[in-house]
Amino acid sequence: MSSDHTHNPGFIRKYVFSVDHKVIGVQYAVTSLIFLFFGFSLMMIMRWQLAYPGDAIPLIGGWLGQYLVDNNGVLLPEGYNALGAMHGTIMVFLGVVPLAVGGFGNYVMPLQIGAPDMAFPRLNMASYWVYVLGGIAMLASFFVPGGAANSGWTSYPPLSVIANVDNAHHFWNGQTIWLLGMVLLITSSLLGSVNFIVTIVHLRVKGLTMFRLPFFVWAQLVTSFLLLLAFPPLEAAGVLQLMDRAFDTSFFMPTGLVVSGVVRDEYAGGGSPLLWQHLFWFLAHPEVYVLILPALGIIGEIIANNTRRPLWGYKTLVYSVVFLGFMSFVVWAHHMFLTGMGTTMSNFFQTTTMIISIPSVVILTAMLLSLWNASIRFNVPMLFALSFLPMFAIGGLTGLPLGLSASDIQLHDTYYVIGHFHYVVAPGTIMALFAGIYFWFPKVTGRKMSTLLGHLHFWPTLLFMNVIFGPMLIIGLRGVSRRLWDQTEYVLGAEVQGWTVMSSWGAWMLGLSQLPFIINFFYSAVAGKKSVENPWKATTLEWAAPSPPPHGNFAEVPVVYRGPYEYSVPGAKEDFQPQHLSDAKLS
Amino acid sequence: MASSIEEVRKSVRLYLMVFGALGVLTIVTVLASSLNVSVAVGVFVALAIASVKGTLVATYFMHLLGERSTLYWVLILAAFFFLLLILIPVMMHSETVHLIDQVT
Amino acid sequence: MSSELLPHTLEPHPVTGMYNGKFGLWLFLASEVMLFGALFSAYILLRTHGDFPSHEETTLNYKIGALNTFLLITSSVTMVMAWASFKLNEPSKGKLYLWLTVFLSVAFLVIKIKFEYLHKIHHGITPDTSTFYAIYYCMTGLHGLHILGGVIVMLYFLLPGFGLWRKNPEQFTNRIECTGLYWHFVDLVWIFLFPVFYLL
Amino acid sequence: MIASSFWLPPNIAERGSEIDIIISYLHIFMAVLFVVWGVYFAYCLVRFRASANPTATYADAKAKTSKAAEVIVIVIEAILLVGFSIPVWAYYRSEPPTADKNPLTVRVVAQQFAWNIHYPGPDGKFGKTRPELIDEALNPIGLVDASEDPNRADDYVSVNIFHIPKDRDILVRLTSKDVIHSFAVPLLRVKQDAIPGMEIPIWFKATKTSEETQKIMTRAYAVPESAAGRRAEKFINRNRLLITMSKNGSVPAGTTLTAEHLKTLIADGITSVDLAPAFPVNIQCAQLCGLGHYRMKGQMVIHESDDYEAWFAEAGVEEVFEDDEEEDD
Ligand code: HEA
Ligand code: HEA
Ligand code: CUA
Ligand SMILES: [Cu+2]
Repeated sequence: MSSDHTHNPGFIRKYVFSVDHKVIGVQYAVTSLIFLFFGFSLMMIMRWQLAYPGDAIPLIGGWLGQYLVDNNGVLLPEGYNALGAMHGTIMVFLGVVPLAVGGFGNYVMPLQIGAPDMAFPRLNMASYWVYVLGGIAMLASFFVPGGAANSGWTSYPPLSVIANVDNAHHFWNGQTIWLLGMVLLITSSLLGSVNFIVTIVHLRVKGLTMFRLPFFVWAQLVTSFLLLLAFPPLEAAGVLQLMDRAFDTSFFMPTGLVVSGVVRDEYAGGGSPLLWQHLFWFLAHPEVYVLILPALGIIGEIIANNTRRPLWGYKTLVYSVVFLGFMSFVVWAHHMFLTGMGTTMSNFFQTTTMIISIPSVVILTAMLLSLWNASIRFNVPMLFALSFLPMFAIGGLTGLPLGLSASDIQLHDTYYVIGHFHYVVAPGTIMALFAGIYFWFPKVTGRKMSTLLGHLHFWPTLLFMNVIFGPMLIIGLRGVSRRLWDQTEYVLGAEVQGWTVMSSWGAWMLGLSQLPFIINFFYSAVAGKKSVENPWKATTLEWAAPSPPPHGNFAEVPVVYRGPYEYSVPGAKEDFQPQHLSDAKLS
Repeated sequence: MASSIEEVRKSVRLYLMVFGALGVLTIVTVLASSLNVSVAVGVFVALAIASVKGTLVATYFMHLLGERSTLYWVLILAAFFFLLLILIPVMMHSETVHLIDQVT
Repeated sequence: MSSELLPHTLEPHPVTGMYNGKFGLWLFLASEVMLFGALFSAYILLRTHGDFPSHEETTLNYKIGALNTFLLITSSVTMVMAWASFKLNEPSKGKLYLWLTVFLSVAFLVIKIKFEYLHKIHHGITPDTSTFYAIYYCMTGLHGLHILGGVIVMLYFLLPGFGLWRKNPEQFTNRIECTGLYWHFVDLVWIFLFPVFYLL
Repeated sequence: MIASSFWLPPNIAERGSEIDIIISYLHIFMAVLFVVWGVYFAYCLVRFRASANPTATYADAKAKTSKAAEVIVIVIEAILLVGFSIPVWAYYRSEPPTADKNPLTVRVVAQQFAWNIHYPGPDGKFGKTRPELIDEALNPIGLVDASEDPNRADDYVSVNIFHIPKDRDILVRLTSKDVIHSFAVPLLRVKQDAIPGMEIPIWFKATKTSEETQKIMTRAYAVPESAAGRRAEKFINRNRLLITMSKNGSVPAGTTLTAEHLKTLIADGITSVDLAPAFPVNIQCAQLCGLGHYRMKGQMVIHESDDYEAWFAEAGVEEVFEDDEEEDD
């Protein structure tokens, strides 16, 4: 590779088209945080319609444009569907994954293995910019005729294939752009995952064996394999759906469709709507573990650091994560129990689903056991990390009734599912991501975040997350379908409308509770208290580099002498033994 | 891995042999397909030959033979998921169709 | 920082036995396996459970297919010979073989497009004719794009990228090796596409 | 009644309770696990806070109990899976009602955004259908003419209202005209995706009539303060509420609530009335199917067996159901 960035690069080279993993990591993090907030805002709009069906959206109702609202500012049903589909897509593919993998992975992982950069720095830059392109495509789709994609984040055909097409026969409509955007996002993730795996396997410093890797790095490694092998099928599926839309092929279109009384014989027929679901869930189930594994990694780091003792059962944790990753490829059809599955397949998939819950139980148990005989410091990152445990437990446990095909008959596609997975991704993963931000902020900026604002952020966030998602479990048990513009249409929905109103208020309050964080984030970055190299007295390698680390990361290449979590070693002078200090230096 | 100059020189002859084998196998596939056998046998023969050819390409041209086990594990993983992805949808579909036939 | 300083850019890693680029490329190929795997899955599902025309009803010319198979196999050989030549420090021979590879693949593409796609389209056979042609156009088209990508990369190394040979022959040879791995994979995919579409 | 709104809705299907049992047992198991670990968690946070325990212990805590807990989790999951879920699923998926049970077979054809119920009539045979004959208003499922297929003569198609007899096995052959829908009747513990190009069978047996269900679903509602305004409007309109019992008799039980009634209630100073939905058994669409997904509602009317026969005898002649919402799409 060219050496043109050895001498002082210009501003653009340094901050925009940078190949430095740290700059790219920060770019990823900030971009994805903005997307997270945007995706959340879409949901705050939807929650108005859910709480007060048919009422004009206050304040912004008039601004949302003809594809989302009617003349009075009431959210249209198709607008509701578009916001829902885009909320799901944005949160998963533009928010959490880029933040957890692109942001934290890129910034922290090379530091933790003592590498000067990622194995392929320019590829890394390419990943980021392809991701940005995908994001721009998704945003642009709000403005094309017919508005954004509105067939759910799952985009099930035939609905998604016929969606928007007859809306003035535009090829450039929301669903097409959604597909193109997805292809870009998938490509970005693929490039990234290759880079991550090579970096982790090849660029570890001397002494850093695989079983001395911080848990976070293991989580990233497994995550990368999930991305590498699960994403391509969706890419293929995306191409097939694009062909169905553009060339009237019928990969997903069965023979004899009649839409609104019109026989759709432009499609040759003979396709299978379920094919899409297989290809989609082959990606999307591993994808949900992509959402949780980096979070578990972050939690592991923070818990070890703030309990001041080694993570309980490090090897068990590693094996569990690897097993979890493997199993996540063989459970996908538990999203398809009600597509007409027979007994053999359903037994296979409910069994694998029960099996996959075991490593999660083991991981959570290990984290909980790490608290025993600890000396727990309740700083802000730790608060977020601790709250993750019971929240993930609720989310994970509510996965079990969904995983048994018999109980899934009642719960499938109800708010119970929504409640289940939000407990894992929102009070779960999002809390973990917040924890990570508070934890590594001093490393990235050289400054600490305000503790007071941190508390003002943490407590209401934890409270309102539960106010939002707790009621959903109840609503779902009562039998209310998801994706309903107005649940009071149904007897069962009308009965529990009160819970829905409560959930909406929770969402808006949660929105308000993010203000302290946003202020904290920007204020502390420029004017926070200066931080030392290793403010948390941590052991892993990233804390051996200056804060913020310079280009090339380490003044001299570190050597690793021990495992990642040597806290409170009996007889040692200090209660932590950094990985890079030899025994001689420590005594 | 063929890395030393000597080894590379030796393998050049090997490449030409593999090339010959691939050519012959291509002709065999075409001929076999014109035989009058049942569809199942035809599919089996064609895919078997293709697999042999694929293996030749992978082992010799791509030097898979000389690689370490790390790579094998990655590829075995991919191959396993590949099979799963191919088999499960078909099996599930068959089962559903069976279910429908049972009742109607 | 310059990537020359990154470990294992050239020398193989003791555990994997590969340098970074090669390992990365193999990982990429693993993902390609899944990409084509999904499409093969689609093919099988459509064929076994949809209104899929029987082989007799389809009109692909297996002779053209066999010719193209032959071209690709040959290009795989010239590709591996190109790498061997660079490895043996015979750059002009290597270049020649690489040009041959480019030539063969362009021939493949021309035959594919002119005598198959355009010919078919001319006769009104397009992707929406039946699920067979849909998956045929899709898979061979995607394969064709892979070929095109390979050609572009090879042209890059033959023309502007050849400067690297003088600066760092080892790195250049490594890149040719990676290109080769990719190329053989594309060949391998075709080895399966050919019987699946033309013969069965 | 309030308590029940935390939990599953009433069950009116013969074997629905088997699903309920799985869900209940699972939740008890989940709750125990959560509470036990939660107590441990809370204890740790208090007991091992830095100020109470300034130095941590390096060695791993012994974990016999947690190992045991993990084993218990595995065992319980296995029991629920093998002992409960698999057999129940087998009933739902591979034990269709046999001919000697004389099931009522019905085709249900979903479309954006309605449910077409196709009864074969006394001959028990469905007439042929062809997509090109579909006419949204007159022939929603594209039945051929009786001259072409005599089986069609006694067929009857009803839109959005599904009459069935109680205590008889119902076999539904479910399909869709356009996109994927999902036929969900929470009270009957039934749900199945309706997939175009496939006709998937499901079966169930109701053990309560609509009227009986209505009784179960009676709930106390607060009467709004005035008879005008959105709240009052909603109060009246939602689900065609029916008064089954009113405290001082100012409105007779069994009437459908109107604005007039509401005025009477307010005038009489009544603040709370017991209401039940006119159509308690909704068919919901559980799969996103387009902009009208939320209002793809059908009604299940469950008769006593005799009443069902009587209804069917008249059905071909009389249009039994007009939806209160216009059928736009
Ligand atoms: C991060 C994301 C994430 C995670 C980790 C999970 C984890 C699990 N999920 Fe979830 N799931 C989703 C995201 C996730 N899911 C999403 C997004 C959907 C819906 C997609 C859509 O349809 O739009 C979904 C849907 C979904 C379905 C389909 C439902 C349906 O549509 O009908 C099913 C069914 O089997 C399922 C099962 C499971 C199971 C068994 C787990 C298991 O892995 C969980 C294992 C965990 C545990 C068992 C917890 C262990 C707890 C303890 C040990 C107690 C500790 C206690 C204290 C600390 C107090 N999930
Ligand atoms: C990772 C995934 C993820 C996450 C995090 C969330 C988060 C949230 N989701 Fe989402 N949701 C989905 C994925 C996700 N969701 C999916 C896949 C669906 C299904 C879609 C479909 O039906 O197709 C769905 C559907 C869905 C529904 C159901 C809609 C329906 O069925 O009709 C609802 C309803 O309330 C909802 C609500 C929320 C809320 C209130 C949050 C909140 O928890 C959000 C919290 C967010 C924050 C707290 C933002 C924090 C960021 C900042 C504060 C930025 C600061 C910026 C800087 C410093 C620069 N979601
Ligand atoms: Cu039909 Cu939703
Ligand atoms: Cu899943």
